[in-house]
Amino acid sequence: MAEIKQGTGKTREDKEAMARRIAKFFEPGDVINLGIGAPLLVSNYVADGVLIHTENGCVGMGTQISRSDPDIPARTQLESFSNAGGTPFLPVPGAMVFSHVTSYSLIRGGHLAGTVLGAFEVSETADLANWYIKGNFAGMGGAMDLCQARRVIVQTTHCTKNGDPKLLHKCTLPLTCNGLITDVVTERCWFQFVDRKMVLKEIREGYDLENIKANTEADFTVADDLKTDVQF
Amino acid sequence: MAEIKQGTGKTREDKEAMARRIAKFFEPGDVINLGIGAPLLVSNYVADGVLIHTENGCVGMGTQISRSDPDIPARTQLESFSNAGGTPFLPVPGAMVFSHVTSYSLIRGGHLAGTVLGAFEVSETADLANWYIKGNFAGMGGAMDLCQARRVIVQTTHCTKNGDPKLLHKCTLPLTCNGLITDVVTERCWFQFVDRKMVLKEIREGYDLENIKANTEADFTVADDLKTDVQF
Amino acid sequence: MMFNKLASEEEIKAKFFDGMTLMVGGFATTGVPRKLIDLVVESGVKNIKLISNDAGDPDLCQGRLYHADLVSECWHSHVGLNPEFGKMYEEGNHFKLHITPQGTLVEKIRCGGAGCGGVLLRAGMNTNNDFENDTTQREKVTVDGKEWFIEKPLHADVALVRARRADYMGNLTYRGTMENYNSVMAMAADCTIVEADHICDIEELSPDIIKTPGVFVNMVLDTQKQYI
Amino acid sequence: MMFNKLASEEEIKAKFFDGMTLMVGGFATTGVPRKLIDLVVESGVKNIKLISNDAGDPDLCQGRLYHADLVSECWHSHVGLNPEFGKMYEEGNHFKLHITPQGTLVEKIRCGGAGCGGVLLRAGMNTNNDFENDTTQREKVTVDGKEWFIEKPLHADVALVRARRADYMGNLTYRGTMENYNSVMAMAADCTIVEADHICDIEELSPDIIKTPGVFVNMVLDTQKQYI
Repeated sequence: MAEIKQGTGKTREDKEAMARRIAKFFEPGDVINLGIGAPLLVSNYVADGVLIHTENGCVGMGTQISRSDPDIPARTQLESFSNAGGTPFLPVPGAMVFSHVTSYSLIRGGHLAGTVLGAFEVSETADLANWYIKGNFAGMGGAMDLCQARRVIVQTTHCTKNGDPKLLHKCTLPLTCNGLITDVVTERCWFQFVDRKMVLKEIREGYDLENIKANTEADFTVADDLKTDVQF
Repeated sequence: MAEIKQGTGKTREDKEAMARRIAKFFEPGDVINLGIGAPLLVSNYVADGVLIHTENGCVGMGTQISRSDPDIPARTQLESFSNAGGTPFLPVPGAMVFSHVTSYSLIRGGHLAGTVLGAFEVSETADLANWYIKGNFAGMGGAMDLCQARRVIVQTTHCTKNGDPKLLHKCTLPLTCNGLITDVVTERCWFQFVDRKMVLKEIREGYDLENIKANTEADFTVADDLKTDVQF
Repeated sequence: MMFNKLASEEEIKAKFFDGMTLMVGGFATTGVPRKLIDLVVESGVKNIKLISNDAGDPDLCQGRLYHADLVSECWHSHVGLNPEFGKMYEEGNHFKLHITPQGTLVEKIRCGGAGCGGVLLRAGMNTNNDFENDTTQREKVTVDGKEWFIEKPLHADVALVRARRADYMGNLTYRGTMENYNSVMAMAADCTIVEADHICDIEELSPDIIKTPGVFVNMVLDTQKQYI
Repeated sequence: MMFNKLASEEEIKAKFFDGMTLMVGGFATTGVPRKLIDLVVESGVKNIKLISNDAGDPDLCQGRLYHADLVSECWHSHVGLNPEFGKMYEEGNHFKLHITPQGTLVEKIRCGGAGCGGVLLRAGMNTNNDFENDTTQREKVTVDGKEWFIEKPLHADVALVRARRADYMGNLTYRGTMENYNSVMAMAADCTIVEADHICDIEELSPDIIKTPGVFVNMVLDTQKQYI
């Protein structure tokens, strides 16, 4: 058993680890949507042939580019391809662009293999709260719609900055969705939801069941085929 | 008073006359839809700058062309621009094409200045029956949708082939719309519907009120500003 | 190359099955995927539930499916183009017909593709046709004092789509009035199969001119008889 | 030439009025009709009911309307891009906010443009947020045992739309991800006004590549300062 790290999940390496683990859920030909921020890191690890959807109207998001890159004319940076965070990017070969109407038709219509979202809170009954927190009123954007994808994966630090659990019996914040999460990946483990029940599937190298239990308020069961010491 | 003609409305000249009269309802910039058959003749008389919509996906229908015209390659004739009757046509400069979704959005969304439809029966309360008659089951196509246009103009012979009135107290055939007709133009006159009441607005040269009354079952009133001896 | 959606006739025929719900694009003879219809007829699958604008020319288009008596249920807005259809319909027992206003038909297909639970429309309202059809036998809802039909989604197992150009990721463009039902049907099926006049290399079509994104397409009939 | 929709700044400003419902296309800073927003600010009309994806950059985009305190009611899916917005919202009495899931917002606009009475969607279902917003305070309907929100149409007096190219009939093309809300908003207003990067001659754009048909467009800002 490796030594237990007391990481907060906020380190770059923890974020990269979550992204690496989530990337393995997808296979060539899948179209996936990645939330702004840490979930975008997943794009660095997916297999060749996984296409990234950005809800403002593109499938085939490639490398993000800097607005100040002198090789790219200013107009192009501002006006051509940008992602849901407003960051310009280069499209991959074969990329397709479309209207917001088509983009959300694609989401609701079942064409996304998965969506990766951040979280403030997750409940043991597959609820998600990720859009409103007091004093930071940004709006839900596309999150409520994205929760209708075939696979809804939450990528989140296991605990808050203060070390309090984020995986709870019940969410206290306004919900983004009710019972639609399929997976939660933290820097410590992977949970899957089966019939709105939380099942521990994998524990990352460096953590153990005791640590997970101590830092998780939500009730969960342990999968028969639980894997431990997994390299994320 | 000119002599009363006992035309059935089936003559070419009667059809052209109705088309000429209807064409005057529209002005440059209007987009209009014309039903298959006699209503298509309206396109020959509209002002420059009236655009013809065809519900299978074009605004800007121009001259209809023959499938056997040797100057036009066979593939183009079959596969490029064709109208709701399946007839190939040449688009006017600036013509726009679009999907069926957009085409019916345009219709329902209020972008049609008018639609011109044929009729089996019209009722005095602005109902239309034009899609089903025993032994000739073709379907309503777009007629029920087109009745949601801003102006719904019926172009019809005043009487049936047997000389029976087509403008009735009540339709006997399955309805295409209930109370949505705005105008009826026959080879003899023009009626307008105001609050689902039928008002005689114009009598064509060659007919008189007596003839109209004798050949119309529907109750109607005569407009204060009735025009007679109108050249259609 | 995982994005290569070019498929042989045999691979396409393997997607057809008895009882499948089938959408066929096109309007009259324009934009109809004729070669793909050939493949359905050749495959001989039966009890097809057919969704298309019209009942189709009996020689060139989806009318061939009626000619071969492969259809058990159908949704059309117009059936006058196919004289055989009328005869079969009057004889009875061949198929069940849902005759549907055209704008309603296309919105029902859109709902199926866009994951909407239904859409509120008024075509046919208060016509009270006592027809054995779908024009009035629908649930209604009153919103802000106005009555609307709740038009429910149509979704298909397989959609046959015609395009002018397709790249091998399934990105499509159309020509003239051939788009009609093709782009919306492409979105509304589990398996969307395309017949294109021209097959293009990747990046040959600018993203800006693509009308149907390849994400909605599963297979493109390989008329080049070569694999990239 | 009756099809010439090119219009001067003055002609466009004359279309704005106090209390108008205004749609503004774009997402973040991409595809936003910035020059047309300038014209709204210059016109000084008040009590605008604003419909746009986000509350906009306060310097570059529709955020300028908040900066000038011209908005009395608004529909957005996201307001985090505009720090002034948050402050004004917390102070209260400036404007009424309807915060709406993004896919729902765009479908409501589509309904307004497509003449549908509403559409059945599920975003936000059972979230039971007791917020002063639109996410849960909506009528529901049960169809085939499943519960849906009845999402009602949004329609505008004026829509401001950004395009890459416009011909003088108002036919539009887009570039990259700039289409976003622009094409659907173009359909959903009594008066649709376009700002294009390039103005083209008639027939310069093939019908096959046009994304927004000019039939939905009323005016195109004449940046050429010349009249054809």
